[in-house]
Amino acid sequence: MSEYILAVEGLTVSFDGFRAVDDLNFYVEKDELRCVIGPNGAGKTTLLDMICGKTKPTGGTIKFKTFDLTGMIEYQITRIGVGRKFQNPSVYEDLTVFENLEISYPKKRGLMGSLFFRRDDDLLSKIDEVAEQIFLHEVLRHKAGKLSHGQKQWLEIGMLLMQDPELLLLDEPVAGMSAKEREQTAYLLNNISKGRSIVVIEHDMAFVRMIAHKVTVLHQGKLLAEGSMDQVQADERVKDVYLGH
Amino acid sequence: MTFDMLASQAFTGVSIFTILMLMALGLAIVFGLMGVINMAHGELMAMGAYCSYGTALFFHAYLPDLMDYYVFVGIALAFVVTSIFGYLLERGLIRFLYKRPLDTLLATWGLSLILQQIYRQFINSKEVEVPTVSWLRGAWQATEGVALPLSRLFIIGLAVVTAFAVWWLLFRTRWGLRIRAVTQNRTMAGAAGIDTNKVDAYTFALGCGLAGIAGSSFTMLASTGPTTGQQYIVDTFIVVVFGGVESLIGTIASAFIIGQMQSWFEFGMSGSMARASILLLVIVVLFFRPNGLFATKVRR
Amino acid sequence: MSNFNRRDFIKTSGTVAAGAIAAPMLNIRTAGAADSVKVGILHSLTGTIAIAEKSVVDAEMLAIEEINKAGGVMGAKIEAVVEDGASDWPTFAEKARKLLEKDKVAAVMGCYTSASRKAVLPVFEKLKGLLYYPTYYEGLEQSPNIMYTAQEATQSVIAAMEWLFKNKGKTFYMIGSDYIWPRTTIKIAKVTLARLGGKLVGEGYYPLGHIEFSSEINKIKAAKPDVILNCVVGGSNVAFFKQLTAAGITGKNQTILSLAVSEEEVSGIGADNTVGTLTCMGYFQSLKNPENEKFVKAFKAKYGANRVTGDTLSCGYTSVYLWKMAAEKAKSFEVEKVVAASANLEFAGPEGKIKFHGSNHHLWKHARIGAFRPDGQVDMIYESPLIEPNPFPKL
Amino acid sequence: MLSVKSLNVYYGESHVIRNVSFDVAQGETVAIMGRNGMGKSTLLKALIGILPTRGGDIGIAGRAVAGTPTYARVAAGMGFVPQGRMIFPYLTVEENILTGMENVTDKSVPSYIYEVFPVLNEMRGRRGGNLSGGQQQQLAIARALVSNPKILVLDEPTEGIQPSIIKDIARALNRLKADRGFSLVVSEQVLSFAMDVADRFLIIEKGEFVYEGPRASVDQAKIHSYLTI
Amino acid sequence: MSMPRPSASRTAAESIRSERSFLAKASIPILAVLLLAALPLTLDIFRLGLAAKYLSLSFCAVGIVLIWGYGGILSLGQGVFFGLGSYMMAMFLKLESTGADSSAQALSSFFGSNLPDFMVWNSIETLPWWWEPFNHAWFTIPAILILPAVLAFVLAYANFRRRIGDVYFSIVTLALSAILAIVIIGQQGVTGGVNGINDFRTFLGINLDDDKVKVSMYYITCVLLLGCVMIGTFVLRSRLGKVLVAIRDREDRVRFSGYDPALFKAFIFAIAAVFSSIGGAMFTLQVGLASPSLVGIVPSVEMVIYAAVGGRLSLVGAVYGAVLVGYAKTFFSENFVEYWMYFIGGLFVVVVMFLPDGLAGLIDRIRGGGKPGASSGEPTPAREDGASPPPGAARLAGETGGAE
Repeated sequence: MSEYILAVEGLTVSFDGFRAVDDLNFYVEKDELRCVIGPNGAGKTTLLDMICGKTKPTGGTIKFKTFDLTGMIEYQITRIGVGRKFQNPSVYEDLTVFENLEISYPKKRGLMGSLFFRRDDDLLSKIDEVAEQIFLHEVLRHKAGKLSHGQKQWLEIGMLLMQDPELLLLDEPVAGMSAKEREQTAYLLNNISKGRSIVVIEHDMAFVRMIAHKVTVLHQGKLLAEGSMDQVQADERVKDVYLGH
Repeated sequence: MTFDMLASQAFTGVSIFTILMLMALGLAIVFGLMGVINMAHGELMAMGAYCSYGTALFFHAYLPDLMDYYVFVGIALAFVVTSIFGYLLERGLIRFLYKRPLDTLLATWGLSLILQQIYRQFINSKEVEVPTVSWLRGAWQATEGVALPLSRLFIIGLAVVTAFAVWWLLFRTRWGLRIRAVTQNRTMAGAAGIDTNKVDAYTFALGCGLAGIAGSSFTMLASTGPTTGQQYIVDTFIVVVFGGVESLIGTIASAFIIGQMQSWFEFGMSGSMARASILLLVIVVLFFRPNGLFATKVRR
Repeated sequence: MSNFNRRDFIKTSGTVAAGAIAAPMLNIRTAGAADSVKVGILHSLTGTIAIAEKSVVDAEMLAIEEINKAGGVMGAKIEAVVEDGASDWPTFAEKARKLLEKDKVAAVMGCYTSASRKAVLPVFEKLKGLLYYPTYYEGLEQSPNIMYTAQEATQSVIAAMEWLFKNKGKTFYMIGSDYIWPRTTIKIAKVTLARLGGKLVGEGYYPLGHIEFSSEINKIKAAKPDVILNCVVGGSNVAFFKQLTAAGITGKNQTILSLAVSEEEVSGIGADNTVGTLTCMGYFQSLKNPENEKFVKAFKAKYGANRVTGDTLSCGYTSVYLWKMAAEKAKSFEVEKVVAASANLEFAGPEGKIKFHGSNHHLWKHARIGAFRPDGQVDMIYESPLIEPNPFPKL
Repeated sequence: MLSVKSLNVYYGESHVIRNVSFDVAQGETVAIMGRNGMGKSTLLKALIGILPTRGGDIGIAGRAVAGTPTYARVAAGMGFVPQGRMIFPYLTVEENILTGMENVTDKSVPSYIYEVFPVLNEMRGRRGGNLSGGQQQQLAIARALVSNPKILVLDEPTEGIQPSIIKDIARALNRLKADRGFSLVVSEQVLSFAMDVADRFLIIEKGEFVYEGPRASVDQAKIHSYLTI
Repeated sequence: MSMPRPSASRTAAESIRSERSFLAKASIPILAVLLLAALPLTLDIFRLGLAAKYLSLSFCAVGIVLIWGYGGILSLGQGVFFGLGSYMMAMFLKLESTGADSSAQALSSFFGSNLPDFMVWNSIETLPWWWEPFNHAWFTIPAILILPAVLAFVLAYANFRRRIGDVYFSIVTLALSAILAIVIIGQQGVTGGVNGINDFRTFLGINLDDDKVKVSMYYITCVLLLGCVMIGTFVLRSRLGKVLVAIRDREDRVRFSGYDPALFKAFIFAIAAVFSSIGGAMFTLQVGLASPSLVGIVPSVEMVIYAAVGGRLSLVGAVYGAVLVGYAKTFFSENFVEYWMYFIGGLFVVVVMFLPDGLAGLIDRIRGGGKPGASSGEPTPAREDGASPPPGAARLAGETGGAE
């Protein structure tokens, strides 16, 4: 297979002596859609936090393409092509869907650039394209605060798509969605995973089965198992701590 | 510097520390725990001072034999009056503003103007004399060259007792448990059965009462007038913020550090420049410790 | 000239705006009746300085009441217009302008701090007003539109320094609030001390309102001066004296001379803390002369038996009379004539006989040094002859 | 023990609980099932008074509590275990439990709590924030139990908890119910857990109940269809 | 997926059409008419002078709307920047009038010095080097615009980069205004001390006491103020303004959209500082003095109150707020000398309690549920509590601090 787009090695972080992530090695390949599962407290969200710069690791390295992410701060990491969706959908509720997407447009993010920013056709067609992908074309003018839970999740994914990231980190993207919405989301993720790598944290095993190329199971900050969905589900250790008998 | 100077100066540092601590304890509760930016905190201290003044007048007129002990009644009265006022304030004004903390700043600023004018109009536009009781006048001659003012020793003692009482109340009683629960998660505290309205009002009243104690005891060292409160308010906020707003221990430690700085800076340079330097240092320290010196590390 | 311009402008714009909205800002008071004359009272009634200024207003109002009872000034009753400077210098300028332009007052009794006077000075000069300034101050000023009715710095500090040097000792520790009056006064004191051959062993300045003097007191203790010259003002004095007393430094064992502590301040500091300390003023309530006895009696009758008078009150009270006399001498309320008539004007007031200087708008005054008694009053120890005002001393 | 009539809840303009009515009998356990966003949590929060209701009645053991503050409902006999546990992170385990003892005369934690949840006994001096998710869940249940509720309300007690511990919690709940005789309302997405504890099932969809049935006759497939894909 | 496919860019383009109401569009012209025509025609020169004074202060209020209403940063240090502008202008004016014939300068000439009077009595013998450039208008005027901006930007960027909390930043700015006031008062030899710098008569040779000049100054103030309001409106309507609102509401998210929030917050803080500085300079020109009493904590808090009274989300409202509070102060203190503090104190309490969005919010309410902030023409209304969360908010929000 091709080279790794993300290489996490020996990653460790501790809070007040408690090791939330412990000497973790984790590799994602180009164009891969990876699911990370594990019980609560396994360090899944913390792992994403460290990749995107929200939490500073106590040890280890995170390499994205040729960049070392450990020394960079959030917006720099975002600018080189890492997008992050949070567990609770975090959109700008006071702005419209259109404005939410517009803000995420990866051009003119400096001071003067944004002060004298003019909307152009590129932007409008990009917003159209993304809005359609995330099923929100009809509600572009609505305040994001008025969207349903599932629509907010999509909007946040859409905001990431505006940035054209090479690596997408999604934390529980289908929480609160109906069956149909989940299906749509799975379709969406499969769609957008072409040409980029995606890491998804999810509890919904059925959903994971629908999208995952490969599954990583974390437990107590350590890697417990990794492989295809079937391999993982058959793993005794995984059954012990997570899936139950 | 001689040993005597060193000792006197060290004592001064301790004395300023306890004064700052007394000033800040109330605000640490009101601002630190409850998030209310109470700009009228200084005026509450003045209210405490006026309670001492009133008590002194009363004793002078009706109980002249007990004049020597009025100070205890004055402090107790200051606590009671300011906490009742605080209770009413919380019920009448503050409780509507918990979700808008910066607005508490504006409303209490308005309140402080009103209180000042009330003092000016109904008590005295000038400073009033609050007598120091005879047994607190003068100094204890610790060594030949080191004299420790009794009034300062008294305030040190009072501060230690008050700080201990606050600690005991917060960490060793049911009420303290309620206060801590409500300030950590108001919604959940209600769902656990705690009467949050009552706890809010009592907590606020406690913070105000502590301001009253501080104001009452400072009559021994400083003036009591309509604008007395303004002299305290900045220092009080600086102490609380410097220590890290959520930490009571932080407040105490910060009072200690600032007290020491003030004592030694003033010894070395003019009072004005000492004050400016301390404020500047606080800004610099906050730059390196953005949530205050002793902010509790919360896992995020 | 400028007056003409103003009217001109108002007339033009008024025509254009004929029938315009009755803007609430147009709050013009009706001009006084012909048998009355307006006098402005401009002091801080709110804010930090109100502590000192409010009672000056009382003294000025007392004088106005007395004059009105006695038939007014040239038959005209004085109508007082009181404005609040709010301890804020731009507000003082605003209110001065209002008194002169709107109320058209004949004179203003006002200001306490130098800063407020400096702020209103250009207003008075421009609008040709007349200000009576009743507070002892640092000197170094002489405006054609201001009459200075209290001591300028040389009239107290030089006399005080000479007396202290002769009677109390050679080493001095000087402490003051950090602004122009204490700084200038201490500067003059230092020059005087050098001339006399004494020694300065320390000096310190604290922000106005400062309440923590223990480090300074430690320094004083270490320096062991013969004399502490205290130029601290306002509320800080309460803290300074209480903390001195607590540290065992009192009037009994240490010479402390204050230049800004009068009987009035003592009522806030507490007589216990000042007893035995010295003060240098132009006036004490305890002065024995018929004018003062009358003044004190009238003041207490009007405002309460527990009120005390003091230097600034006396000067404020005197100012109204000085203006009345000058106006009567000039037979006019016009500022220029009143000012001209003021030269060499003599008056016997609560502080005894005083006299305006021929040209510099200041008064010939006595410097008086006294010691505070346990009841807060002063026992006079020394009285200088009348000292010529010298606002621009050669130092 | 609990009676709810025509309850309505709004978030701003959106009507999220629509005219819901149901009753819970003495000693009964009712599971309210439904997906995220269907109104389970909103309904339970409205019951305890964290969210305001518009119209409708809530009765706890015969007392009308609609419109009263949260703590009054606790005093009336409702215990509440919120979604996400919401323990007080800076209080010790023991202090956390004590906060629930507002309306009882006891001054210390009753011993049965530590018997049912031995792990809390081991950790009683530790800060709540340092516990694992499952331990926090036990703590939250203990905190609600010590008020001696007549009806205990649990909002998604299994969320984010590993299956092995879910089993433990179900066992503990059944034992406590038998010992202490309270009624139980549980919102759930995990059917297996609900089957372990519930006597009766209610399914909520877009703010309304769409299915009701006792455990004995429950159509698991139907419930499943509402819950998952 | 059965999604309808509307022709490309139609929906996107449509969704950006402006929907501002008449009042929103007209608010700036209305203000302009009021300031440039109504007031000068109805007020006499004295009241117009007062209006000019309040308008000078309203520059700060406009800046506070930007940083507080939209940036979510409460600054208690706008007096610092007001003071910088005021003092720089005063230094220039003082140097220009030094040597001129006035009673204050009589002092300098008495001592045979050509330094400003306060330096003379403080025994300063040569002009401090940093006073020298203020001999020149070409230095002074750019300095009034640039220096406060640079200072504000550096201070704010350093602090926000360190992620200093909102309340902490407020206290830092509070400390800053205390420091500046103390330093000015303490270093009176070079700053004029508590007296401030006063007694100047001309600006570039123009007699400032002349009434026609005063009227012109009033108009200049109005034009500058309207300019600031328009710049503010432009900023808020730009993408930067939206990013700002986004930062206020979800700073974390903005970081992950690739922006540097510290940069944006520092920028808006610097803009507000420049506005304040211009206000300070105009204040000095018109009131005739620079005073430490406008630098310290009290004026800084009052400036926030102007913005609160006007409506913290409305730039135009801030102007009305400043004028209204200023006028109320004057009116009450002229008519109720003993009681005016009650009115002012009460006003603050009432506004906070009953008019959380100030006058602008009141107008919206009267118009019947329009969006807050609309009257000012800003495109983005904000939630009611545009304020930052309380210090304990993270905990209050129910963060368990436990396992992930």
